Amino acid sequence: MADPYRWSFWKREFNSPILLASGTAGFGIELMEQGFLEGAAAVISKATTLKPREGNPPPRIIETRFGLLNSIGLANPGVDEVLKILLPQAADLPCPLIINVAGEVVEEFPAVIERLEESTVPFGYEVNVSCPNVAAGGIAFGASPEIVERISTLVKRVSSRPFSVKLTPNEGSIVESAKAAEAGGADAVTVCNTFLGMKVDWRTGKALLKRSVGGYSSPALLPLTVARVFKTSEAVKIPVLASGGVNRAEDILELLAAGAAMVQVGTWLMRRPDAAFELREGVISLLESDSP
Amino acid sequence: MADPYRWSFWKREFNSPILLASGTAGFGIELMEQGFLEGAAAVISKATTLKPREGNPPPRIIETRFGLLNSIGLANPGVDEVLKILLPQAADLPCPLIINVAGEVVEEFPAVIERLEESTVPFGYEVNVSCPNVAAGGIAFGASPEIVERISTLVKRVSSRPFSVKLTPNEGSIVESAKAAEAGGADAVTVCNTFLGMKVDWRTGKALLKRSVGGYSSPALLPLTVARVFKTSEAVKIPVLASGGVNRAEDILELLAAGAAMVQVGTWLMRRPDAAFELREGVISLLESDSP
Amino acid sequence: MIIGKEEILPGIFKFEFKVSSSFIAEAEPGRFIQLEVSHGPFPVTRRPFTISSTYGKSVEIIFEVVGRGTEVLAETDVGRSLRLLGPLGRGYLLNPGKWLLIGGGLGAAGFPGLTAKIDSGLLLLGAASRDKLLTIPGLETVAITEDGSSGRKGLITDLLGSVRWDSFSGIALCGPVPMMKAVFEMMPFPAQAITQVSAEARMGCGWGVCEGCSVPKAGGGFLKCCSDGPVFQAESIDWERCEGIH
Amino acid sequence: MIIGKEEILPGIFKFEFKVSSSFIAEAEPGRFIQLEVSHGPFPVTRRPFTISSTYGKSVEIIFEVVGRGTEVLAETDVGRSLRLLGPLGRGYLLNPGKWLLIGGGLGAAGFPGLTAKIDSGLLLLGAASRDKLLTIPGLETVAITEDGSSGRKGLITDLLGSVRWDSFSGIALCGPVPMMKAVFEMMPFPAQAITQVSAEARMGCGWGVCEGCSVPKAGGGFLKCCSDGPVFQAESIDWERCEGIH
Ligand SMILES: Cc1cc2nc3c(=O)[nH]c(=O)nc-3n(C[C@H](O)[C@H](O)[C@H](O)COP(=O)(O)OP(=O)(O)OC[C@H]3O[C@@H](n4cnc5c(N)ncnc54)[C@H](O)[C@@H]3O)c2cc1C
Ligand SMILES: Cc1cc2nc3c(=O)[nH]c(=O)nc-3n(C[C@H](O)[C@H](O)[C@H](O)COP(=O)(O)OP(=O)(O)OC[C@H]3O[C@@H](n4cnc5c(N)ncnc54)[C@H](O)[C@@H]3O)c2cc1C
Ligand SMILES: Cc1cc2nc3c(=O)[nH]c(=O)nc-3n(C[C@H](O)[C@H](O)[C@H](O)COP(=O)(O)O)c2cc1C
Ligand SMILES: Cc1cc2nc3c(=O)[nH]c(=O)nc-3n(C[C@H](O)[C@H](O)[C@H](O)COP(=O)(O)O)c2cc1C
Ligand code: FES
Ligand code: FES
Repeated sequence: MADPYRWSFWKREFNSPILLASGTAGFGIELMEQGFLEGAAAVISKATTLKPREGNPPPRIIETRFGLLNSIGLANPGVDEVLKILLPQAADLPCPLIINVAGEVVEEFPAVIERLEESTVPFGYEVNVSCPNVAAGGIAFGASPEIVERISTLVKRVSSRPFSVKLTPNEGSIVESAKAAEAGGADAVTVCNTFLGMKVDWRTGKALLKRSVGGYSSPALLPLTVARVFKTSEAVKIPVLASGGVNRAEDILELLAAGAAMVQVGTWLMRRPDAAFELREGVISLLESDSP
Repeated sequence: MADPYRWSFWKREFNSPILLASGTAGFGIELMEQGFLEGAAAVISKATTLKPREGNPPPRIIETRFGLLNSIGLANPGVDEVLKILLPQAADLPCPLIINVAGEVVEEFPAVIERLEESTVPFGYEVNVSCPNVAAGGIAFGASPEIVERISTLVKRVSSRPFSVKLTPNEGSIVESAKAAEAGGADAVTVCNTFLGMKVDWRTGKALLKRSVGGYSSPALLPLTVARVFKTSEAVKIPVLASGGVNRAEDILELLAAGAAMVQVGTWLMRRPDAAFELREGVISLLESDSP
Repeated sequence: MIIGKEEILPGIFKFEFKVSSSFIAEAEPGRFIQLEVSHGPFPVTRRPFTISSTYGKSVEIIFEVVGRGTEVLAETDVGRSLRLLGPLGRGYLLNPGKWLLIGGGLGAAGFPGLTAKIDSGLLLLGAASRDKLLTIPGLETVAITEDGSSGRKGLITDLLGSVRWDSFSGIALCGPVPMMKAVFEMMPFPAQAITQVSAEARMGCGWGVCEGCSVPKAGGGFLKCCSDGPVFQAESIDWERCEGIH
Repeated sequence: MIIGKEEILPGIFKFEFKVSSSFIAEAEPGRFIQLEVSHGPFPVTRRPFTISSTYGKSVEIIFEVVGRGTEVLAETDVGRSLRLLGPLGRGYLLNPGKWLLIGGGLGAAGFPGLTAKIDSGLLLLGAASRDKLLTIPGLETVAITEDGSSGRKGLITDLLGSVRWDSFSGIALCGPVPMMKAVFEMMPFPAQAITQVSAEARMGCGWGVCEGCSVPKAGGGFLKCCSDGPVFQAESIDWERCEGIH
């Protein structure tokens, strides 16, 4: 029996509101091989950069009492390898693939996307402005609305496909950055990346992540995402893609109610590779139980 | 048996690293009456403003799955009443009292503190720049390093006592704001106030707090505080007073290891009015078990 | 420590705790306790419950399972110790003579203790169905249920027409906000003036410091449910602004 | 489903799970499973455990309680079902002949399954004390403990002097990083070239997507413990950069 529930963004309709978040689904290939992409509207790839990046020294993953710290450092084989090896394999995915793009300087974003335009595989892009702007002493691009607008404008110029700008909650104003992304021509904003976090062993005084601070994710952060989705979706007309803290169907419905067009699942996917299927089932059955 | 452990800030030595956070201890009077101030180095009062404030409409407190949302709206009787009624009662506290000060415009901060200088009771002040700057369309004072520095300079001018600037994690850069506070003459920074959060009932689409968004606190946020304390304490020389996510003795030791001079306990105090006593005992016994 | 536990109606529990004699001395009708329902950190805050009655060195509460906190509490077994703060807040101002008690649903949970302190009284008791209808011993009772499964069928306001308001020296009103508002507004003025209500609000601390538990005050501003109340003169509350709080 | 549970040494448990026959078919020695230790959301990630051995339709793991995840797991009773992913990763490349197995502490947990697949072997087993010394049946074993409570007294490196390295066609090395590094560095070159190590790293996913489980690679860059390993040619690892990871 076909259910009547549909969600849409970027002129496409989906039977699920769930996107698989960047960095937790690879390029979807492993999940496809296991049959785990059912229930996912689209996969967002891990970060792709111009040059290969080996990533940060380990440990890169530390559990805290109520969440997870990661410091992957955008490890990826670089856009050449992505084009040569990964995108051809990803051509068979049963759902669209959005390529997440990162850079160390403003110009790297359009440069990577220009290269990605050579492939027919991507459905769109997600531009990660949460990473450090090397030219500005390591402050995130996303901290400055001017830089966010500039990156959006540059990406718009080279891209034939829609793109979302993935904002940071750690610096600047997420609402101002969302407006700047929209002004620069972005087709969506992703709200948002992980929160800066850290764990220290008090006995030794040492950080447990090799790089001291990292990105913190936890189901306990859901209310933070809800607030930011609510505020940005009030401020812009483009779709808001929610990211952060989802591990239940209720969480997805709450983020949609707060203004999200679609909802990403990240950390939870590492625990449950079949999360998209489970969560979509949960969403449908809650909607059914709620309808009169 | 006297234990050898001591913590100090503002030229005073304490047998506990614990401060009771603003808004969760009143003016310490109720806690004193119950004998619950043992273990607290100092009490930080609820926000004091120039005029009385009745606060936000209810509900003002909502529990989420893993934390607490509050939207008190700085309800307080105003500085006149504080001087007339509360400070005389608080003169008997067994520990120092720090007065937390809030305002709607920059000039309100020094104005309140000028009045508070009339009393001999305060040990120092905590200047809450996380509240909305009415003159700047509701963006928090703390979002702008220039405004933080300006407020610090104005407060320094009228205050004979040390003061801490309580920063916000929601807008701007907490490190830049900390540096600005130091440049303006602040004697400490408090890192930090609550994170913006929200809960929505997906069935009705309505926010559960009357004012939609509020401040979110949770033990699950400890890693966020640790990271911010680490980064600010690297950037400034004045003491960093940590606030956010503490409910165990280990949490206090972790924040001290990350760079805090003292550690505040807020939300947990509402659950355990004797938290200071319990946590201090826990800290001492961990330190004892750790020493060779 | 929990020394008694009984599911008196489906999903409605009576718990008995052992307490100190100073607790008993201060446990006036209408006051409440703050109970730490879990050992872990979630839910973060305590849960408030009206003192239902006291016997010797024990205190009873009656509560309904409505969410996570009460769920965890209902699963806690006899013999376990839970941290308990109280008695907190202000209870009923008691005066001699005959009292009228009006309770909706769990609002009547505090009436056993009140009954023990008044000379005589009449109880009007409303509930959704007999499954939700508390039994308050020692009082002449008129019951009404929305589905007619016990007593008359209808809302508690349907019972008010026949009330001889001037025969009472005190009135206690407790239940959901819309019910209290409706009852209060149907009362003649002199009855309003002798009515005390037991209010509910989401609480943070329970002991007056967090300003979380505000109840709209007649004439503007707010009262603190936990320390100005939870029992208030009905007239001191702004019933219009109470709408939609719970 | 957990069908067997035994505390084989203080704080060290053997768990047996019922699994599918396709699982058994793929359960080569050295591969691992990702186990969801709790039903609630914390700890957030799964926990990796080496497949110790398989029997019929069941798989065994041996683990030590070292933190929250293993604590929760140890408290889980027979009959409960836990979500289990696997077999994951790459196991040992097996070749015929005699093998030398060198295990430190829980590092030997995977040796029962390996023993079943090799022609013959010698096992060098080290542990802090007899309380931590696993028993691996079916192999000639030389044991050494740091406190001398079982076998010789000393570190596993003390056993290496008398090893006739050229008599083995394969070497398996597993244990804490400092132990593996020390053993590897004491080996003559030809032995290094036939040594496979089972590495450990903090894992996020366990199936190759998160890049969380990096192991320093000889010559620079990183290997993924979960999908490039966990069993690696010892020479492919940069042991210097491994220092202090665990
Ligand atoms: C002074 C006072 C006395 C009370 N006495 C009793 C009593 O004797 N028996 C009894 O069953 N209940 C009583 N309550 C209500 C009781 O405190 C709540 O039902 C309980 O806190 C709900 O906790 P929960 O975690 O199960 O629900 P949650 O999951 O937190 O919420 C479930 C629903 O319960 C309601 N609720 C939650 N907290 C409160 C609160 N503090 N006040 C009012 N409604 C709330 C909300 O409508 C919410 O949607 C009293 C409340 C107050 C303020
Ligand atoms: C491929 C692989 C196979 C493993 N096989 C076994 C096995 O057969 N038996 C066994 O007892 N253990 C095994 N481990 C280690 C086991 O996964 C950890 O001990 C476990 O995850 C700790 O979880 P915890 O929540 O109890 O500890 P935590 O509270 O998370 O940490 C406690 C301590 O354990 C260590 N630790 C935590 N996670 C890991 C990890 N992923 N790898 C290494 N050390 C870690 C750290 O030093 C930490 O300080 C294996 C690890 C890997 C990567
Ligand atoms: C291990 C890991 C790796 C991640 N890598 C990236 C990345 O490369 N690019 C990116 O934009 N976000 C990355 N993220 C952030 C997630 O995409 C997601 O926004 C965040 O984790 C919050 O969502 P969650 O709570 O569902 O995990 C990563 C997160 C994790 C946990
Ligand atoms: C109910 C409540 C009221 C608060 N009121 C104030 C306030 O008036 N001024 C202020 O600076 N911070 C206020 N805070 C923030 C706390 O002082 C503290 O910084 C924050 O809650 C994080 O610490 P915690 O996790 O220990 O609660 C309030 C917090 C809560 C929960
Ligand atoms: S609940 Fe904190 S003031 Fe009433
Ligand atoms: S654990 Fe995720 S890639 Fe290895």
